[in-house]
Amino acid sequence: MRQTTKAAVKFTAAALAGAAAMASFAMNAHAQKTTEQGIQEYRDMLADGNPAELVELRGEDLWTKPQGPKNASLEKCDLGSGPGKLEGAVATLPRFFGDAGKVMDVETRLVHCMVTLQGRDVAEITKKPYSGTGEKPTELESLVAYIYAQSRGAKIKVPQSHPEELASRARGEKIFFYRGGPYDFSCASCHATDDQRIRLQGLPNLTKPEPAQAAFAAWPAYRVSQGAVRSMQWRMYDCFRQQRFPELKYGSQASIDLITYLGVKAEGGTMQATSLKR
Amino acid sequence: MGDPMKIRAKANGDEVEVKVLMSHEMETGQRKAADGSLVPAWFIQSVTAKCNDKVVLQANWGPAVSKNPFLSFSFKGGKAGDTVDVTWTDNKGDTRTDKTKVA
Amino acid sequence: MRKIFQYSASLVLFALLGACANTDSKPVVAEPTSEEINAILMASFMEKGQAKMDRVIQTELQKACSAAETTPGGLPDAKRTALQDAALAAVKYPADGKYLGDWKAGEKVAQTGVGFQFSDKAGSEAGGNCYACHQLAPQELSYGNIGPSLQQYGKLRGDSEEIMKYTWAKIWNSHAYNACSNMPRFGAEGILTETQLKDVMALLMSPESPVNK
Amino acid sequence: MNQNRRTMLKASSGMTVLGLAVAAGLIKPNEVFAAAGYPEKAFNAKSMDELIKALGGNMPTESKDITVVAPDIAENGAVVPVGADSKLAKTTEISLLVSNNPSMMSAQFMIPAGTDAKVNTRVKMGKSSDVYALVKADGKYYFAKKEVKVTLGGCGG
Repeated sequence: MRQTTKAAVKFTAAALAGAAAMASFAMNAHAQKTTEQGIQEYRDMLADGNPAELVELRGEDLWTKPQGPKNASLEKCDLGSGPGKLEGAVATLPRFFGDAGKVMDVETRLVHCMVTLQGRDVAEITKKPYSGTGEKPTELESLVAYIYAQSRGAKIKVPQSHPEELASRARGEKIFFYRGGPYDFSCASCHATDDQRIRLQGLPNLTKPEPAQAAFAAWPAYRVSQGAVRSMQWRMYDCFRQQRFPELKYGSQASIDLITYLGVKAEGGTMQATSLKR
Repeated sequence: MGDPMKIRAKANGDEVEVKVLMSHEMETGQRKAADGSLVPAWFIQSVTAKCNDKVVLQANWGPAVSKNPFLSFSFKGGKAGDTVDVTWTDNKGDTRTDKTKVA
Repeated sequence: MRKIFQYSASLVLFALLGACANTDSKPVVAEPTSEEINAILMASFMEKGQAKMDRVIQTELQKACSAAETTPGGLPDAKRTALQDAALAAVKYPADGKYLGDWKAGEKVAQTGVGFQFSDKAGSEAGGNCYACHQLAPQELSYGNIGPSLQQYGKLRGDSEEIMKYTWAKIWNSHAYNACSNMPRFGAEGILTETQLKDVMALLMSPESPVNK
Repeated sequence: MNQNRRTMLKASSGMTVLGLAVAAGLIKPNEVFAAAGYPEKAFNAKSMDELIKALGGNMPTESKDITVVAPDIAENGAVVPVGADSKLAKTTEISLLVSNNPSMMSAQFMIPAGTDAKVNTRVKMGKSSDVYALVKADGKYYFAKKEVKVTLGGCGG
């Protein structure tokens, strides 16, 4: 029942986007379009048919498939809303988990479930979290796509109740402004001013609620330039690569703190992931 | 055998709109791997869509079609409950068929 | 139906968290110390390729600018002047006194953004990635706006020695004129070679360059 | 609903004889040549002349009854949404061409009676180029074209 409604909603949304694209096409046919309008038209045309759905299908299989020394599936994984309850869960992460004694984001919690429920080894699970060019989606990418798909439409509410949650956010803010590397870049170099763009890509001002909501809601995303679903952990990892930092470890404390900082800023936004991006 | 496709078929009057996402690398044969060697071409060459066993679209593709291909088209004479199936075959001879009911 | 369920679930959650917070009386967090942040960063990154762990350790300028960006009032004037003066004093001007190279090569440098990432081969020539932040040649539609537009740069400013020197110094070390500039120190950090810097200078200054057309 | 869909998907997946032969090691993948009817020559054509020679027919004339559906600017050349809409009577074939790609033809669609002469897909573009819709209607070739600019995006690394 839920699935049907959701599918219908999605379909209508896609149809609307398509119609909007057609309308803007007709309207501007005689006028000189700006580069920004052109890019928006391109994005609208792509909105209908997101290959992330193919990855979600893989993820669903992996979620329900018994694996590891304990030959268990992930269906009892508790992402903070109760065992196996995925709906809306990712919109409330990162959060403090008593059973682990720390703040965890979606991906570290997922790995935690793979370790505790399936008896698998952390190093083995996180050895290659991101797929390379011409490779199939990794297990983590597939699972993440599936997990986020269950929270589409959920309101973002990353909790700030436990002292560890407050501390994580405070550290995240410091790390956000931390300059380093040969280019002197911090996250803030690109993401702390309104209406900025690099080449033609808009750079959300992540210190403000609205752009932070849009950004937090849109990841993970299917990147058409890479033909892959990229997760929030990847987003942090790849920003730091471009900042010329060393490699950010998967599920590292710095990554969790930054995601907490962003998530708290994004409160009230509506989850859209997995979205489609350049 | 490839991964599942995602097919949507929606009736609007006697017109059925079909949208398909296929899971395929669509290697051009011109991309270099990390070691500098060419990655061999590997792409879907033919696509056939049928509605209740009647061919409604046949396509031939080259390697320039994007990774995880998307296809949309419409045909007349279909209705809710009809079966739409789509088959692709790639240049290595691999093939896959998926189907859906028209909604 | 779904809404209601979600709502009640979040109420329960709220109550639980509230209970948690109560046992803690006041959940106030202390400002994280720089030692704490440094320790977390050192533990969160690992060296890869050319990107070693020393890149995580801040220079004096990076430290001052990071602090300024999270402190009300920003950078103190004395500190700003000191940082800018030090940057300007260390600028190395071209040994042969010639500022301009080949604008066509400069356009390539401006278009290329690779270099110094852990995914780049160590020692491979880096680009300047000027278009990422600046508008230059009008033909290139894909330009950023983090920095000011440089279209007509030379045409508007002329080619006096003063302008040449200023432009060179700005590219060499942008902090010479703006202590906490977002622009990388292309000369001072050795990102671009002297030849590449001259080529970029030509792209900006040469009357033949599309930037000045 | 979800479960049903999946079961259906799984049950319907299958292999052709050729696929099985490859899987069984009877044919090495690189020995598989194009399936019968695959217009290899057309897909190798570098120009309209070569393409028309391969397809067999008249040099196309431009037609206002064909619309190329494509954006003015593509943020990424790896995925450019392109399509064609032909209002020409008896349209039986639509091909999407990118003139600046190494091979011109990206995709060819055979349109049986009852199917709209309107298709959309996504193609790779190496650089800015004219995108053509080549349409065969009542045995003759027609075309329409549109320029699509491919921009460089992102942080450049």
